[in-house]
Amino acid sequence: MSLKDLISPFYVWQRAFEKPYTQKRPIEDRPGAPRYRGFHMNSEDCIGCGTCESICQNRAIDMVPVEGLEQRPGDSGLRPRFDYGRCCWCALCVDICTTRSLHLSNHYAWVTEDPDAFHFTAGTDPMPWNENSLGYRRDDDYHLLVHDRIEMEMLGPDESVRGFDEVMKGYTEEQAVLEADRCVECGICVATCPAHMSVPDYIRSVRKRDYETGLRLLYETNPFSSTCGRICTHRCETVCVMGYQGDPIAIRFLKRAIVDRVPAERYREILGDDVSDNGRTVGVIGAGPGGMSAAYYLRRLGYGVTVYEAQARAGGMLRYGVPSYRLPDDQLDKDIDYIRSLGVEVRFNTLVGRDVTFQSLLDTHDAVFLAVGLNQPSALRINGEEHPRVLSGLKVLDDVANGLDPGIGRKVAVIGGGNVAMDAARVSRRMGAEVTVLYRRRIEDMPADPDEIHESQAEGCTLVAQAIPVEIKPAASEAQVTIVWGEAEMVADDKGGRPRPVLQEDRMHEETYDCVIAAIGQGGQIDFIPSDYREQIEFKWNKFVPGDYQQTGLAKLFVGGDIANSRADAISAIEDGHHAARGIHRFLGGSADA
Amino acid sequence: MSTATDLLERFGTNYRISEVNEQKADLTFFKVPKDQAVRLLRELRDDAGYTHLAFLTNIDYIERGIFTLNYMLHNYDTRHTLGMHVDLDRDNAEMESIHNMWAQAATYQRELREMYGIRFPGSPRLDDDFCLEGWDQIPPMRKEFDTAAFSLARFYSRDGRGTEDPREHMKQQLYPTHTDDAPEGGN
Amino acid sequence: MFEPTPQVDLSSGKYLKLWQGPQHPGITGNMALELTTMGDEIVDCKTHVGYLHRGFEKLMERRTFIQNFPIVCRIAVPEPTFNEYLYAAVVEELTGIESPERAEWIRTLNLELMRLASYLMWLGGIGAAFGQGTVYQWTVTHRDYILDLFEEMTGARVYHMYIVPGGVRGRLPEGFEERCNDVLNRVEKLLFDVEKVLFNNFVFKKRTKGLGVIAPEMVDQYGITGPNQRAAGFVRDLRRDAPYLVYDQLEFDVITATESDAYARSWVRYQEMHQGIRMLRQCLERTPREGPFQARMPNVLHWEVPAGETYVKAECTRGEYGYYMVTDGSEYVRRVHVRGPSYTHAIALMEKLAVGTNIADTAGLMVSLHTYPPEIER
Amino acid sequence: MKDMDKSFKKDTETEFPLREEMRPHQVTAPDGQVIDIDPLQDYFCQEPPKVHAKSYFKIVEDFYNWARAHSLWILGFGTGCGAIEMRPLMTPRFDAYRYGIQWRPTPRQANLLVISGYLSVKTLKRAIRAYEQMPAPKYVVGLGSCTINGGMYWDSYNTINKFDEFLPVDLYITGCMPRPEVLMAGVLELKKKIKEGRADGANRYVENFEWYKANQKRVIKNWNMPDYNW
Repeated sequence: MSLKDLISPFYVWQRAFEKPYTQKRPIEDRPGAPRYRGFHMNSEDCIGCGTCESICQNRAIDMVPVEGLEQRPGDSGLRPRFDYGRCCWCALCVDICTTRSLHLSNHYAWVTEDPDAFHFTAGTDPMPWNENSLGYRRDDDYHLLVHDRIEMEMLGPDESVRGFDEVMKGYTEEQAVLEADRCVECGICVATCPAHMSVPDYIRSVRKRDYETGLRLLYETNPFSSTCGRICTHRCETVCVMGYQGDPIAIRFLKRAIVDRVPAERYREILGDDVSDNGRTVGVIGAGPGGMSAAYYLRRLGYGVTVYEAQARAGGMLRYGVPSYRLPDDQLDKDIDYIRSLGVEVRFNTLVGRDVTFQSLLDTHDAVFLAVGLNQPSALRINGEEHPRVLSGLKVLDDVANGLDPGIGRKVAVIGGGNVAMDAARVSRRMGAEVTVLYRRRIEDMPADPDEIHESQAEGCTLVAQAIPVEIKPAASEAQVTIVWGEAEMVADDKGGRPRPVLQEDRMHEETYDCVIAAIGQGGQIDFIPSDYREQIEFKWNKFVPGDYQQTGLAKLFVGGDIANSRADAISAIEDGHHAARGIHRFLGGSADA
Repeated sequence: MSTATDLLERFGTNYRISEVNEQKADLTFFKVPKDQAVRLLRELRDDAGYTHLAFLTNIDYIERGIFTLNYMLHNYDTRHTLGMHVDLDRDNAEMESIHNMWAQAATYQRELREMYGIRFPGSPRLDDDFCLEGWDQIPPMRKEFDTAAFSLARFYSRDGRGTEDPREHMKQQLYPTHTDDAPEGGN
Repeated sequence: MFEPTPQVDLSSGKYLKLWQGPQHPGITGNMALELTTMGDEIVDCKTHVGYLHRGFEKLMERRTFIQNFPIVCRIAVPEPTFNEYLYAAVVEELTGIESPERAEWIRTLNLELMRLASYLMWLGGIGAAFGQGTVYQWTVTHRDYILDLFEEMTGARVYHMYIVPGGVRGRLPEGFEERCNDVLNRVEKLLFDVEKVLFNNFVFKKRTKGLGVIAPEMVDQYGITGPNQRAAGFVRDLRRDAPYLVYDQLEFDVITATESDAYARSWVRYQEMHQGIRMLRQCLERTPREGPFQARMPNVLHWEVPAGETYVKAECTRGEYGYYMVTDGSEYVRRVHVRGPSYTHAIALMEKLAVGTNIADTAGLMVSLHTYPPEIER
Repeated sequence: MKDMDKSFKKDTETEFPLREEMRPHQVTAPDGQVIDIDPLQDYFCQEPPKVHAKSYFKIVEDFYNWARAHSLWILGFGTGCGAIEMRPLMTPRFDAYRYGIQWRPTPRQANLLVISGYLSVKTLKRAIRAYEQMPAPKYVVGLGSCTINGGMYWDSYNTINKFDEFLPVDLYITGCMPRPEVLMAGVLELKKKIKEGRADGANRYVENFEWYKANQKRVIKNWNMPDYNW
């Protein structure tokens, strides 16, 4: 022991002269750091997808309905309720939150006597920290989810415009698995899908590469999976939670990824072909998606089904309205052939009202499902539209599908902004024409698929927005036609509707084309129904208004498809068919549930 | 690094070494039969320089009916680690004790006894409580033991919880007539 | 080698059975020593653990890979980040994800800060165990300033949950370097004070020199690692021998001693704190300010790690800390084993070293081995 | 003890006998005298706990409560993670001593038991004993989520979920882990409660003694100790 060792410890006294370290008021003086992981806050952006609940390893989060909050497609109406007897403040829920609505405040003190009090619904319950602006937020450069969609290989516009080859090439297996992996399996999309397909489940089967299960899941709600995997309007993707911070999951193409990997020969083996016969029959008018869907589910239930189709081939608008670069014929056949292979009889070239009467159908069948679709082009309602060079979009598509030459010429104007207009424009491009599309509102208002709009532009169609056709005039040549159109200004609607285009009379244009293709919508044709029956049935705007289970006032008659719903797309028609099949089964005394 | 391959070649003549897996440059896994394991351990320690037993643990392959013991040995000179696997019968798991080779092995063996029910005859204080006290169930680390179910059954959970699945909730609220699932096609 | 415990006849009246615990004063966490004493000399010591057993390895088997990330840090309470790093490293190795360079630097910074905080806590412990309560007050207060740094960097004082598989969870906050440097300067000044007050203190010297000597041949027999091993003259440090993160780019010395008693072990740790400050200053200077800090990750909600097994280790304050993981290609891990250095230090080694010491010295002996029971029991 | 039968299950009655030193035995004193000892009878108090009666005069009781509130002595028994955040409170920075709080090494000197986080079954047994050894009036604070509903160890086979089934809790503090400031806030809240005379956990424990004991024995399988032993 040295003297130094004895004296050295007294050095401690030196610190006695330092400023004290003590916090005067420890609780008030020390708020959490700006990044502190304190108590939860939830903003109005929350849609109740429940992803926070699924990542919570402590089961600290419950999804509960909140009073005064209405659910709507894309919002489940549930909100996360936290149990602070479980939470560990890892903030994984914040990191995973698909809408970035969930945050943590830097508030950290909660003391009470009641152990059951530590439950609260973040954002809606009045908590003292709700106005807190500091606290943990996910860093912009840190992700637990994959926000970018896996790109699908597609024909370039230079190539695609040259023929009718399918543009979207479909995902490879690896791509499909990667895309499916992005899904958080919240199920928000199921409510929005008109057919309520079990989207998360079949996406999971893509991820697991289990295509047999996937196919079975698809056929539970949709017998046109190959078709819908290509041309569905994919309303599901508009509400996909992944779309809030990145791209929505390519749900449509993942459906296609399943059917692309199951050859048609294996359908009967996977889906089963044991169909019984219960002795009753149902007549279906129209072999479009609605009719064939009803036929499929009715056949599965054991009904004998006869489909009456005016055209020579089945598929309806899918066949004659959708060009083959979007939906190749063989893919449509894949779906239809399987349905027919179950014993559904299709009578082609049989127009109800011409070849067979509506009454005879009612007499021969126990029930009738009507899905004739909209096959009458709407009129432009402007002067001169009866000019022979004014063609209808449907007619053009129909001719092309039947292998006929629609005779459109080299310079074409398409009027309209829907999918039929886009199809007509793109088909015309493929026939070698120079195409201008005239649409009365803005491009973002177009009802057509954004993809379609984008691709048609890429293929060289000129889109002229805010252009209102005013008059059709004969041109110098008989093979040509002149259209007069005026520019429009968008005027906000006083009643809160979407902005209206208003014609600017001083800015008129006149242009001559080889033909004008009108594609502004279609109407239905139901003259074949006797008028005394029609009186029993409810109509609105020349469309059916079906009751529960697609039933009409004429008890034996069920309706569906474009002529009975406002959405007018394939997937809605398919659901109508499925729903009607349930209804018919109920009506004919099947199971009470059905 | 060729240490692992050299080494396993050297011992390969006397021991039935299988499933050699060079995970990375300084880490190799291999498997030996149960009856040769302790002899090989001793040789590795005394002749090959693997003097450090990092740990001893067990992996439960319930679907194959085996336990796989893993002895993790480290050689400080070559800085190489060896993971030696030994398969045991899951229903009658017993292994020779190595408490005489490494002092801490006795503790690991106690833990394995308690957590998996593996017997190491001769290992000191083997049957004393280690982590658990008054444990009356099957050894908890065995895969067939469901800890969540046990916890709920014995320790209970606080009331007042209940959750809704967004998908089911929306189904009931937004399209109730579509919820019946009787006539389903496909399967 | 294992030595059988001496058979003592408790009813002979010569011996006294004494329980130290379950809250042993010499350690951070719960542990009990069952001592058999004759007079105040210990003739037998048995360690009892399990007071903190939560069954982590079982819990991890039923959580997905991302769900495991928040729970691993709880395995060693006073030193959570080593668990976070090793868990991230073991998952990254099995999946083939490489965390970006910026993340590697931030991780190193985080780990070294943690090491410093952990050592400060220990320094207070060894001071308190030998009657130097002042040192405890100083060091735990200064540790709190490091926790403040953690709070602004990671969002929490103790359980940071910051090092996530694939990188880290956020960038360094604005002005972090200055505040960190400031704290480092204060800690460094404090360390010189502690040297004067504790290491030069003749009481401390008298009581620790010759206490709990680990003979060099015991090192491998007992699987001793870390400062306990280096104090016995072995120049072994995973940061130098098997560099991980960016340790190969940092300058530091491996501190060793030869006496291998409680004083030597304390001295080695004390010196390592200075090395830690030296490394932290390098980290602060060299951590990239730009660039990604997270690798591209799959969707973590259903993250399937390919089948495989591996062992990843790092040098924590107490020695070799390692994660052994076996995966089978599913969303859940097949088996995780956490190798903590306290496992052998607190049980096999403590039981051996305690024999022959005084009751009064067991606490000091325990602290000088630096053990954390939570990592023994997991 | 742990002989493995086919199902591994153990019968708690027969498989968890008393520890050797707890059984009746004889000890030879240094002078050669042989003493019979029955530890369960000799070492422990057999008197059941009593309700701690209030003073007849309210003003006296208020004074007592005021005094109690200002000397909360915490038992230095860190049962879980939260113990690590109790240390800073003892240091100059937070300086809890100025509020009359101090840490005591033995339950017999303490009146506040802070359950700092999760409780494993093994620790629960010690916590109960520690609590029973504390002199009344005594208070219990549950620190951290784990004491409320299991916290992140809600599915662990070795940690309890609802602490209030085993000991009467006066106050809960949520957090994982709670900062030292929150514990301080909690203690200040407890002070208020004591001053208002509402912190009667010890009496609740006595009044529902059977219920608490039944809960405790449901979880602690090798009871191995007398029912009351303060």
